[in-house]
Amino acid sequence: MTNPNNVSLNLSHALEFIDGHALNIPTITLLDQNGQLIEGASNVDLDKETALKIYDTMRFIRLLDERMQAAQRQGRISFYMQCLGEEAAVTASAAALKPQDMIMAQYREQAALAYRGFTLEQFMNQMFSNEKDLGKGRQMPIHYGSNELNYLTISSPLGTQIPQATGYAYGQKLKHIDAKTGELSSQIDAVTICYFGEGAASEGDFHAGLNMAAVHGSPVIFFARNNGYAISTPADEQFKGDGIAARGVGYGIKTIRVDGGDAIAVYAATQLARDIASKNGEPVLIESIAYRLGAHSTSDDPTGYRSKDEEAQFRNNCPIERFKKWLVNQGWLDLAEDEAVKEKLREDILNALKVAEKVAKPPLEDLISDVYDTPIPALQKQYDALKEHILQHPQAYPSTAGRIK
Amino acid sequence: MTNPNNVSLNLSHALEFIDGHALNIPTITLLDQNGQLIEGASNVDLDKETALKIYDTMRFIRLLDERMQAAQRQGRISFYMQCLGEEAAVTASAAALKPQDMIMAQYREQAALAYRGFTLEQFMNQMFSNEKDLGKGRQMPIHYGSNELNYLTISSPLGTQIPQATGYAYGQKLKHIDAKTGELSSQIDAVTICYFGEGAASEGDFHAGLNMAAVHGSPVIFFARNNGYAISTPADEQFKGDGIAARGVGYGIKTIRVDGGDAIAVYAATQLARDIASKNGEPVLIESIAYRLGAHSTSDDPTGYRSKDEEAQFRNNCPIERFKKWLVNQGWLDLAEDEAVKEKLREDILNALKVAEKVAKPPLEDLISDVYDTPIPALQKQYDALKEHILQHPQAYPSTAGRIK
Amino acid sequence: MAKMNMLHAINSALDITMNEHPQACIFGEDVGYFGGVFRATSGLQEKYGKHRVFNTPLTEQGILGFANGLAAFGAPALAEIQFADYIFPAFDQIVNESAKFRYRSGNEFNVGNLTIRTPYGGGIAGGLYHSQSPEAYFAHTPGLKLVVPRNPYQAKGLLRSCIKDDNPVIFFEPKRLYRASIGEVPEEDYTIELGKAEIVREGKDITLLAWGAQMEILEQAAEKAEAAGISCEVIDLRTILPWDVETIAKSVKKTGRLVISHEAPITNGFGAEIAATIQEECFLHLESPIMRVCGLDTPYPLALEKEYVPDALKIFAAIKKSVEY
Amino acid sequence: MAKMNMLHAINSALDITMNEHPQACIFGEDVGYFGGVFRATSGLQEKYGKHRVFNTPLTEQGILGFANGLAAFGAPALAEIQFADYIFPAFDQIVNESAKFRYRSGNEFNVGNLTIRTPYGGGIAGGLYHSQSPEAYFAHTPGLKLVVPRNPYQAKGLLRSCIKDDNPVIFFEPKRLYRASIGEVPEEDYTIELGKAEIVREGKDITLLAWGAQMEILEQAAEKAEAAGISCEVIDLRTILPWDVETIAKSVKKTGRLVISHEAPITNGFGAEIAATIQEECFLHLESPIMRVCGLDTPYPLALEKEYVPDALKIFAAIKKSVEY
Ligand SMILES: Cc1ncc(C[n+]2csc(CCOP(=O)(O)OP(=O)(O)O)c2C)c(N)n1
Ligand SMILES: Cc1ncc(C[n+]2csc(CCOP(=O)(O)OP(=O)(O)O)c2C)c(N)n1
Ligand SMILES: [Mg+2]
Ligand SMILES: [Mg+2]
Repeated sequence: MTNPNNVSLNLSHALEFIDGHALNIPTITLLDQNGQLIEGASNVDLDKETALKIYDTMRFIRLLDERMQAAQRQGRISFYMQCLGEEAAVTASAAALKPQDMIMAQYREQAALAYRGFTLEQFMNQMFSNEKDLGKGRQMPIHYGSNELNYLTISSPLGTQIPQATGYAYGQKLKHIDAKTGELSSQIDAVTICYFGEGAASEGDFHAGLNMAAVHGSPVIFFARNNGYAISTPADEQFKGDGIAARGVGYGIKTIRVDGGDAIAVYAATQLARDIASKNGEPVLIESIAYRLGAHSTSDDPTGYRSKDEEAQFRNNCPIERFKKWLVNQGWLDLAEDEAVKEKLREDILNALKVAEKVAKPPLEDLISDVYDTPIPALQKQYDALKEHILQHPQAYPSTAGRIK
Repeated sequence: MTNPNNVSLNLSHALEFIDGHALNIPTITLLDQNGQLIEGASNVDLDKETALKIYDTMRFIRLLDERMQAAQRQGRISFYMQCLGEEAAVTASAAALKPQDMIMAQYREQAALAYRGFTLEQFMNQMFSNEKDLGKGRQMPIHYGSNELNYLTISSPLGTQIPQATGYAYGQKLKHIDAKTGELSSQIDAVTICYFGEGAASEGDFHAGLNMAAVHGSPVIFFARNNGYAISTPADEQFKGDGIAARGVGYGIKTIRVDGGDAIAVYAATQLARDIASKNGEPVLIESIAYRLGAHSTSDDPTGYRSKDEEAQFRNNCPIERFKKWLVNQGWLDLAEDEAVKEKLREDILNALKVAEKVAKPPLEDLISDVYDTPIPALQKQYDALKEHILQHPQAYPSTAGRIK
Repeated sequence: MAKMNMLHAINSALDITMNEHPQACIFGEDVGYFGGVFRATSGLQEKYGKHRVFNTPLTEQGILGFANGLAAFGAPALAEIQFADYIFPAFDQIVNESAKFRYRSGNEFNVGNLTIRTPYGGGIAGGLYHSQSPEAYFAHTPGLKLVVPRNPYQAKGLLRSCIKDDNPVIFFEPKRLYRASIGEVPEEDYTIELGKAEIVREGKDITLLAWGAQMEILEQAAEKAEAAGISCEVIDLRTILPWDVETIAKSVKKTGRLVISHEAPITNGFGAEIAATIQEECFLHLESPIMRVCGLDTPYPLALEKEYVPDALKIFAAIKKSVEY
Repeated sequence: MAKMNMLHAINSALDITMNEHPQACIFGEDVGYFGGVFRATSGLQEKYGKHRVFNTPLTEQGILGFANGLAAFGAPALAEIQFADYIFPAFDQIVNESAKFRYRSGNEFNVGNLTIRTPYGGGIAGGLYHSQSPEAYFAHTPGLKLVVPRNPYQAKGLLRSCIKDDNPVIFFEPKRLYRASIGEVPEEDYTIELGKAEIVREGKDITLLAWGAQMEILEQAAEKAEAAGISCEVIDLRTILPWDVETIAKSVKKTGRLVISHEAPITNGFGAEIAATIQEECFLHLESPIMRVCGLDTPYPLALEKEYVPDALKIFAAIKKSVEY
């Protein structure tokens, strides 16, 4: 813009309001429910290896979700969250990234982490808060994180990762800025993807994060998972605009809406988004539309707030099935083999669960480590007193008393 | 929308991003710089009485601003903020309201308060923090408020009034809702206008306030004063979208951009906005484009961050002059008389200043009143001890010691 | 009288309020049709309509901004923050706005109609973001009142007082007790005065002070002490702001000893204020230093929750230490 | 050595940092071209470029969210909050995020690179929104460090330590002293250890403790006391978290008396924590109750600022009261 107010100034003399839904936002879908690419659809560059890895990941996550949901019901873990219905959105977007890209997720994006190579054992250790958990048993199940895999540890407060992604990506861009000109001097080698729900997008942090990313040119792919619900709150009690995509123009951010049940559309959109972000040093907004097929979490029962009819309507649009059909059509997947792999996976998961639940809880030291880089004196003193107390009452603190150093 | 995700679902198969500036936002202007209504402009219903009251208010505020800026330079008050260049935006929008409508302002909207009938003496008492100040001398100069005039007391933290306006207006709407149907049963008799700067619009509270107003149907007129600067920060370091108006569609809110130097356009737009808000029970967003001609405040010196050239470019577009020319064209204003009134006003202002600066500071009781409805015991105890201390050292606390009860 | 758990008692207080004021509104995340994630507002939307009991978008700062506005308008604003751990995005609206609304305007405006309800506290395997006890963060804020009930009877009577009080109040609900604590509660309306502590057990050797869910633990410790021949005076502070210095000081002057316990980290918790004030009020009567048995100075843990919490054993140890000082 | 005011000293610390780390960034409202409303970052954008010293949009939660992200990436993130009164919109990002980043991830990630600078305190006719001293709000938060300098020399050395420290730190700058406090400051780099209080005047009858701008007032009170024959040991706490219990306890064991002073409201201010801890550490040595001379429990006033503040007269009165107890 060339005026100090930084606005377009096309003068008009007719008193007319812009309608609250003035934008026409298409939803990109490339694959139909039968696994056929839609005629006239944009070309997509998805090779066999990547396609199969996407499929493997979705299949794994579905089985893991099923098993852990059950494990929670059995009282083996305290809490779980499935990503039923959103497997394609998360997996295919993660697949379109490079391994060095940072992933900042909300919590329902275990598929992205699995795609990156988080092991079954690592998943289990986190969920059982045992001493092998990378997070040292401090957070509720599903709050994964891995420095090695560039997957920022999940934080429960919603939306906080959004402006953080803006700052992190700014760091990724810094070394590509020519100190003299202040301009981008090369393509940014690592960018950030930031996932969040349509509910979390109501937080003030969303506004701050997107606006700052636009202003400072942070290479972030903002990936809004609009799955229709925030716990019990339906999307139409969350916003009145046209989804999250409509907000993109508010920030001057290039935006796209995709069918989140279509792995191919998601993959293609994210690939393009990464291209824009890394070449231009600017953010991109993707809104994925899928339906949260499961409960919010194991603490939730959706029959209290939505109809069986509505659920039934979406139950058959399984994103994994849709993609699987395409793979079969491509001749890349053998159904019998697929079944065998599933069977084996189910076993592996159960075995891993049984191993992890027997691993000891973290040692007492981990109560005070990592609060600071090194414990401050007051905390050390509290710890010493606690140790002494536990040694005097070992029976009351069975999981740590025997192992105190 | 008819889907759970609450979005339009016009499927497309072409991978294309919506541009960050996809909206075409006109700027409404009705009056040219010579005070002529532009040919073909929408009709406006502005009667002589209202027009003259708008003019009187702008004239008064300009003189008050000049005088108080000088008073600050003389060390008579500690702080001042002018609204130079934005007189029409604020005055004409306030004029389009009904007296029962609530005004929630940021701080640069003294003209709206003057329009409502805040007296010169009341302005002065606030700025001199004397015992007659309605705010009991607790806030810095220009933090006015009046229950009687439905003008919420200014609060320094930026943006906080935005979601508050949403809640207040929801209250105004409540009694018009039919308890059986949950629908609006009559036109809402009092609505809320909420003013804020383009800088404050970056706060998370802006996002929360506008989104909630849209969702809950609060009858608020959100009036964004885009004046190009937030202290030293130019609008292009504040946002990359097309002004604040572009955000309206993000929330599904009807939006209009007006030339903030054109009192008639502002008046007409606000009148229409009030109509929509009160009839539909929904918010409206107005973005006014004007240039902050003066410094941010008396603590600020804009020569440190913007060019004289830029300032000069806008100096001649005085919104008061523009409106005055129209009044003269209408035959509603006599120039000689206008000069005489100004002279008289200058005198009145100086006299009022001289009176107010001599009024005593608030009494000691006001240190602890209004923290709660009645002082809690700890505070009462602190106060009693303080009283005793002051009585022992009266010379150290000269403004209160002599008056302790 | 009826047997109620704490959720029912709270629901009943809200129900009475909604019935009393045609403009009272309940709002927050998931409080509408679903009745809240803990079901405290269950059935109320059905009864009072969607315009008076409603879900908000997911924004705590928005909820409190909206609440401040609605309260300033004059309607009882009953805002829920889903977990006290998530109250911090609303911190500015509470600490800079609600608390200072009346003062800064010289009483031209006020938000006395505001009541914030929020579940707090640990013991539910919730880890660092579903277990916090943030009362001390607010206790440094003149203009606010802070209240914590220990059982269903207290919950209903105190909540009704919070609502009727003409100041902004935060009502912290001990979520561990929501269903676990059951007791006789009148079905009709009643109030319990704010700002008054309650002596729940009289004793002579030492004073024990806590609030909310920690009261249960305190009583367990008092039992142990009793068994060891130490007579404990157990006090529920109930209101944290303004707090009842008089009752506590009187008790400590009698016993000469004080142990305070809270779940929140010890440093600058509200126990600090109590200790600081009481050492001054009771200086010549204290026979041992005032002791605090609190959470460690760490975020709330998960796997090591048992080790972290100020349990009855730790309180009993402090009692002995105090008595043997 | 050079004569510098506090703004110059801070500017110098920032300059050294920017020079040292090619990725260090300074950001906040108006810190860019203009150099900040107090001019603390003056000249730095010119020197290090718009990509490393820049204005942010007007959003404190965004500034801290951005800062947490940038620090997690590994770049020194030097965030400015224009007034400490406006830090509350960022409270969630600081208290729930910065403070818990390392802990919750098991040290997979951390924001040790984060330093928040913010001007605080009264005495400038700023009223309730340009005068607050919010240090106690943060002192209840394990994971944070909090530092307050009293003069230019301290400011530069402590700020450099904050930046080098591998934990998130809030550096509170006493804005009343920005230009008023002038002293000799080395032009080269140096640090002052965090977590250590400093005895600025030795004495034997009573210990006086404060931090930041309040140190000046404490010294005036000490002068008055000296004239009245009372020997004061005056201590600057300097670091509020983690605070130097040892030095304070040692002094109080020697003098038997303690007066603490801070500008913030008394209830649950950091003085409460100090009093609570010291009464326990020094129980058998205390000859009078620990006293606190602080702001009243009200928002910070404007017209009656003189009456409100803990001035030297009030401190002196407390000293006498303590000594005559
Ligand atoms: C700041 C904050 N407020 C409230 C919550 C409680 N909470 C957890 S998940 C959730 C709903 C989130 O919905 P959405 O963002 O749409 O994500 P989805 O669960 O649909 O994937 C809520 C309210 C929270 N974790 N953090
Ligand atoms: C929460 C908060 N942050 C920062 C400030 C300091 N501040 C006061 S005015 C201002 C600029 C506001 O600009 P804008 O909203 O555009 O309004 P204008 O001054 O242009 O009318 C700033 C940063 C504040 N008052 N509140
Ligand atoms: Mg959702
Ligand atoms: Mg502006």
